[in-house]
Amino acid sequence: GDDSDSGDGGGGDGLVVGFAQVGAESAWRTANSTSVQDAAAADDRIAELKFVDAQQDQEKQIEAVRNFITQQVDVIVLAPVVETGWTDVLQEAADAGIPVVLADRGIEAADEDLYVTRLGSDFVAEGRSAGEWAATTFADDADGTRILELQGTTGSAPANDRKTGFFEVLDAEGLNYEIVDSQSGNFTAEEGKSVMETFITTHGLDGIDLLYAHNDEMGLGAIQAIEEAGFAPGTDIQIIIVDGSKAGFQAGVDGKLNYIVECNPVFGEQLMDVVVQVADGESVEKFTPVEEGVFDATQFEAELPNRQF
Amino acid sequence: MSSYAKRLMWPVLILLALIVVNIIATGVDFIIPSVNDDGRLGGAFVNILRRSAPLLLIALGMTLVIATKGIDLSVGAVYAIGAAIACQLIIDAPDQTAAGLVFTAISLALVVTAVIGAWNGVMVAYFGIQPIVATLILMIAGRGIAQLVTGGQIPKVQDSSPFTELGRGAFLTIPIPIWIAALALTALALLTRKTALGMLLESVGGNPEASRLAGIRSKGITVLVYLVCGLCAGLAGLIGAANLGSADANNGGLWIELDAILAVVIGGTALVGGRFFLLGTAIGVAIIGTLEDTIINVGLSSQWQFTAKAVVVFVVALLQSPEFRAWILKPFKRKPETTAPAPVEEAAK
Amino acid sequence: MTDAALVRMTGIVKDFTGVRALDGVDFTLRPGEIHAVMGENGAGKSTLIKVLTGVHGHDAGEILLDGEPVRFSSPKAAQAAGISTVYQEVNLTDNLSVAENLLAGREPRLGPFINFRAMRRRAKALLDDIGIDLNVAAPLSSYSIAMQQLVAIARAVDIEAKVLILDEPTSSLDRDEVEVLLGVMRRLAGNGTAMVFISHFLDQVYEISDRMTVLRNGRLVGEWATEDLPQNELIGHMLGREAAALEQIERAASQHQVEDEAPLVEATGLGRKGSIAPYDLQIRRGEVVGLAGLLGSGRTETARLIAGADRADSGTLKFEGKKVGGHNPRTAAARGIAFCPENRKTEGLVGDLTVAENMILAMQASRGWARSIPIARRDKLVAEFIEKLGIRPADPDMPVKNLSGGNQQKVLLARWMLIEPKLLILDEPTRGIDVGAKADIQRLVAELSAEGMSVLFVSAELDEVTRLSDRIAVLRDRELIAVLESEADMTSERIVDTIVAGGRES
Amino acid sequence: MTAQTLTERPSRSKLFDGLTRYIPIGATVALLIALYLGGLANYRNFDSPQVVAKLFIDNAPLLVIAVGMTFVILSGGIDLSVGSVMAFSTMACAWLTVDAGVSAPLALVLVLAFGTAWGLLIGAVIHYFHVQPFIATLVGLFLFRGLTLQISDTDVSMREVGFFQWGMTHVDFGKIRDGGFWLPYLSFVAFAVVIIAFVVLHYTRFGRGVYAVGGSESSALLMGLPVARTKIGVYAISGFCAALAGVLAAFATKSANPLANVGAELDAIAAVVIGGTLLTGGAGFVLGTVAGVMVWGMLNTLIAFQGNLSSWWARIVMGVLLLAFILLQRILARSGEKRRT
Ligand SMILES: Nc1ncnc2c1ncn2[C@@H]1O[C@H](COP(=O)(O)OP(=O)(O)OP(=O)(O)O)[C@@H](O)[C@H]1O
Ligand SMILES: Nc1ncnc2c1ncn2[C@@H]1O[C@H](COP(=O)(O)OP(=O)(O)OP(=O)(O)O)[C@@H](O)[C@H]1O
Ligand SMILES: [Mg+2]
Ligand SMILES: [Mg+2]
Repeated sequence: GDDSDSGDGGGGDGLVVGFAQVGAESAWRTANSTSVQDAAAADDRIAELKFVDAQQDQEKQIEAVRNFITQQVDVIVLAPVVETGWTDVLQEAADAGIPVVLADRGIEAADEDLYVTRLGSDFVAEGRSAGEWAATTFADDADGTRILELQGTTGSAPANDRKTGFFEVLDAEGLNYEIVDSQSGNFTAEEGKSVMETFITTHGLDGIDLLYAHNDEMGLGAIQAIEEAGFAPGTDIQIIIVDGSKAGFQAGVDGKLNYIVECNPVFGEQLMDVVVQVADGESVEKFTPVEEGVFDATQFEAELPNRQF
Repeated sequence: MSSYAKRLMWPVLILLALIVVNIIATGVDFIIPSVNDDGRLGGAFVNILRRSAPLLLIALGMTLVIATKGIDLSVGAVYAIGAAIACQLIIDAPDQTAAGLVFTAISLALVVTAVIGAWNGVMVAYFGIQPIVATLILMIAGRGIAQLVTGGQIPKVQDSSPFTELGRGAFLTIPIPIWIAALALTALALLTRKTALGMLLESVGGNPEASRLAGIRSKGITVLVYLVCGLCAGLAGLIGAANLGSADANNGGLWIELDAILAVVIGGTALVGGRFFLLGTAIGVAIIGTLEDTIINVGLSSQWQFTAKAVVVFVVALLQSPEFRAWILKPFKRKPETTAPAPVEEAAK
Repeated sequence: MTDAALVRMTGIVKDFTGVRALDGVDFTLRPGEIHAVMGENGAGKSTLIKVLTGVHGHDAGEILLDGEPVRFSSPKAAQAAGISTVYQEVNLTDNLSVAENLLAGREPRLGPFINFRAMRRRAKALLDDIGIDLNVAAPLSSYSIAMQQLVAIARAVDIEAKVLILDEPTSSLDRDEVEVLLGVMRRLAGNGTAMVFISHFLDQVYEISDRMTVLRNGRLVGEWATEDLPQNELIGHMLGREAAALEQIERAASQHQVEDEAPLVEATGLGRKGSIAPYDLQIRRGEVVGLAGLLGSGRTETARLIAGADRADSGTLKFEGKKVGGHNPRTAAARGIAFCPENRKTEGLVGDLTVAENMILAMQASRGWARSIPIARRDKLVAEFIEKLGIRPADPDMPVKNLSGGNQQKVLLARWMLIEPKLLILDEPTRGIDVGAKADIQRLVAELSAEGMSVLFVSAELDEVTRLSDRIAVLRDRELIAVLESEADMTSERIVDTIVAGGRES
Repeated sequence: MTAQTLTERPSRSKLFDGLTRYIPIGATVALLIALYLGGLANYRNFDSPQVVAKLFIDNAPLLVIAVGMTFVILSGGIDLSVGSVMAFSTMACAWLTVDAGVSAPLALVLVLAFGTAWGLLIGAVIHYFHVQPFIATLVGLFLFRGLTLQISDTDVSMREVGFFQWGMTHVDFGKIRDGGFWLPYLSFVAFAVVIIAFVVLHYTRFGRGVYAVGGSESSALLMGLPVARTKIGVYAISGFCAALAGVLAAFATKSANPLANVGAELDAIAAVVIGGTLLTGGAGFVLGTVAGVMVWGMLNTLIAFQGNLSSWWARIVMGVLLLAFILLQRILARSGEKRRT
């Protein structure tokens, strides 16, 4: 840094930021971590980013936050594994005078006072976007829309919210639909593929209109299974995926899927700006949405080069 | 031989029961193989077998390790490492369809996983570290290594690469993974039963000190067994990766060690070492594979997955217990002389 | 008679899978008597005890204790009813201390908590009582199997019981310890405790017992008052053949001369810190060298160094004139050194493997895993040794853990005879073996050495050592103090004198 | 010859006889201190006592399940169900208090009773039906994860239940700024569990029976020890501890999450084994387990203080540290054994 900033931590120039990440459970998450770490390294307002991977365990994450408090970092960034259970540790951070920024997922409304702002995606909204496209696409499907769903990890927030948002819209739009089957593929290609294989042998694909996969990986696995069963994904069955990785878009360009709801992990720079604002005591909005889009078949080709993960 | 058959009876019956449930739920198509357009054998049961191939490979290696009184928790991580190395090498190359490249990638992945397995064996045999701890180290670090290889990405191999044949291809209409698993089963069965390896393994597992005094190279054998287990895990990883055309360092083979151990035990091999049953392990794997499909086929939601698995495992475990069978049948026996399931003194300790 | 019986077992039948171990056995124990149960290895003695004490359930028959029908569900229940037992194999937990083993389950307590001080005191007193002096706080595993056996006896004696059962309690004891034990038994008998005594040492049995029940092949042969049954008749009943076996024992004494050949084994200054002081020992071709000494005098350690089971940290070992480097059990076996360890359960057999597999284990190990022994050859060899050693049941596919103790010992012996070693090291090979089989083994040793095999022979029975050995090395305090060579020196008395004298000198 | 001279044992050092079994735990503690000193030398603020106190705040539930696991492992068994039972207990607390309207103390009692009952059941299955512990408890691992998800597939908050505020109440030992530290009540619960376990294992017949059964089950049976009671007892204790850990987790976060504590059983086993307990049973100490849990926590703390490791390097470093730790422990223990003979 060229000029000395507020540095109350003890003379170092720049902020010390602690980032308690969920884990490294998916490509999306790794892209997110990399983005944040790279942004921090590139940003000379940030002296050091303390990064802890909690391996999807809330207890480990709480432990990480407590470690940040003991280390007296300037700002804590938390990507909560789950929504509830943060009261005490965030209170401790508040008592120690360390502001907290939430990244990605949110926490329960009652704890709103304990963090400064949240930057991230809205999974319910993602589900809704997917649902809206499905509702319009199949609006005049006379014999009812038959849907297969590949859920994320049972019990996880994205899985729950993407499901809720999706069917909320279908119901609201009054679409005549039927859930033929809905199983968890644990957000992985491996299980996505094997569940899809079983769907195909159990239900057949004839008459199935739509596959809704809660993330890329499962969707890509399912596409494999569909191809191997001798069907054309994207044509014989319409496919929606959430996330929008390079590989997902590539499949879109190849005509193997029909709609992508983006869930953008690359918000490192955006996050650093927020962190600095928070550290400087500037007032910020309670929720800053990450820039995200939705893409249909016409946009895949153009968007592919912009993909970063 | 008859005791062998007896040990296998209950697992086989459970497997048949599961198959019957599936047939009732989805019709006889479940069991009858169909021929796909591309000449490959398909159908529900063939798919189950194909998908179970990686688990079978790992479970086979695990059987040998368990026979020596050991356990290998690192197989899931090794699976990921094998997959990561092969896929990363392939996508880094300019021409992913080159057969030579694929061969190199596969060989290198197998060599590395074998070395990792041998490392586990050395820790156990030469450093005297408890197997569960020795392999826990790689269970933790292994996925890190796999991620390091892939740089945290999920490398995706082009569909046109011959590598994917390993998971998707077929030979004489039978899917390649089934071939590999069957070959591994046969090879290991021959290796252990046609040579003295099996007996020496059981000896080392049954009484290490007595084996040492009998002049058996127990350390060498232990290392060999872990090496084979690592190799099997690596091969499983390759099949898994080839099937998907990608390597997921984080989730590839996640918790597969538990399923593998489960299969081994369902197959009649005791965790305290000694006698082992490779064929039993294969049946155990088939049960686990079929079970996952059964849940979907009978229309249970995914929340039921765990519960159903628990129930089936519990039933298998109980049926395999002679004491339980005696206890359950007691009310039906009229003999006045019968005893309660008397505490048997030969508690296998 | 009926009213006088403390324990009455009638028509006991016990089936194991494939084997009928007891077939309609009757057994009566009267108050205050010492009752010996006799029989060959595998006759069913231990099984009878285990049925009585609730380790096994029985398939038919009845057990009366004090006239009441009983059926114990576990040894604990039997103990509670006043039956205290020392089972054949040492059944203690060697991870616990001596004191804890002695008093497990009956630890003196203060409120709910164990009073360790009192426990140690009581343990000490108990051991003093049978004349041994151990560090009661040390883990049991630091003591030899003989010590462990004494601890097990002390434990059983401490349980105030109506009935005390001792299943081969003396198999690894020295004669002096045996004397102490017999003294304790007499004292208990005087106090009215009834005892069941199982032993293959006929003199002990005759010295102490009032009555005998003889079993053969799981069937009752009969019951006699000890004074009514001369020794050779007893053997006749046990073996089912006439007193022929007795003669065999007499003939077992070694008859051959050792040529003045170059030594096969030459240990100079061989030792291991904390285990055995450096010693010199030579074994010539075809010679039987006995190791004599008291418990814990270091016989096992001496043998283990030569066998390569432990690593020596001083001195050199020459075998066939060449210096031995990198000595371990495997290379030893390759050179032709076979070691039959004393503790067959933990160091000898692999319980889950079959009789045949246990037998060929060493042979297979020396061939390497890749070259398995052809089935036909293996079956022939195994059958040959089952026959030669009289292993029963003669089923090569039976898991070895299901064999009786004596038969297990024979399997272990067979393992090493199979590799036709140049030097056979036998550590307590006749422990727990019946008279007939003991004679067989002694004769075998004599024969083998006559054929040119050298034997290093360790046994707690001085008679056996003196009878078989060409030379005897005497140990005391973990130090080799003398080698007795001349015919005149080879008597039990001379050995004992040497030990006492050796102790004075050092 | 008199009876007294029967056993000619050279007088061996009684000191080492008594001490050898403390070598593994001694090595663990020494290395733990080394880790701490390493942290002190390298990181700012590592000297805050809160660094150590924190080990017992975040790891309190782990400590409790590890203590239960110690009993099971000492007896020669293993319990894989603890992670799931723990998650189930937390969820049951939430469900009972929030949805079913049961009063919190009653819910707590119900949950603990349930955990114990489960342990009794599985212990009985293991003992009487000779089902291998690994498999019997693996059933628990699947079953309770399933049941937890059946109750709720999203996280549930218990913040409205006043009772659960109790657990995190701070007890201050001086001001943090002046080098003080604080501990919540739930840490003291964990301490209490450790002390009770220590006393039970070392000073009661039941505890010694656990060691005996672990040393040799068949011998223990023949010695007339209550093997059935002991074996079933250890699983009941482990079940109770798992349920208690679940309750502590409820206190710690006042929320229940169906995917919580996946893999906790492995953490617990690792902590127990690092603490010097042999998986084959019969040898080890509860205090070793405490040290093991502290090592586990300390490694995580070091990685957090280092802070510049990517996810994968963090794992690799954790593995390497663990490896170094285990090898050192092994070497120390070996040289100790050498001195003994
Ligand atoms: N658990 C078991 N399973 C199967 N067979 C057994 C078992 N225990 C003992 N037997 C068989 O029962 C028979 C009697 O054995 P037992 O141990 O009673 O003999 P013993 O008279 O005590 O012999 P020894 O003098 O050698 O100790 C033997 O043939 C043995 O093989
Ligand atoms: N004073 C002692 N204190 C503790 N352990 C001892 C002592 N002396 C010997 N031991 C242990 O006892 C065991 C057996 O001792 P040793 O081998 O010397 O006996 P031995 O002469 O072979 O007698 P036997 O074979 O009849 O038991 C060894 O493991 C040794 O470590
Ligand atoms: Mg016997
Ligand atoms: Mg000895």
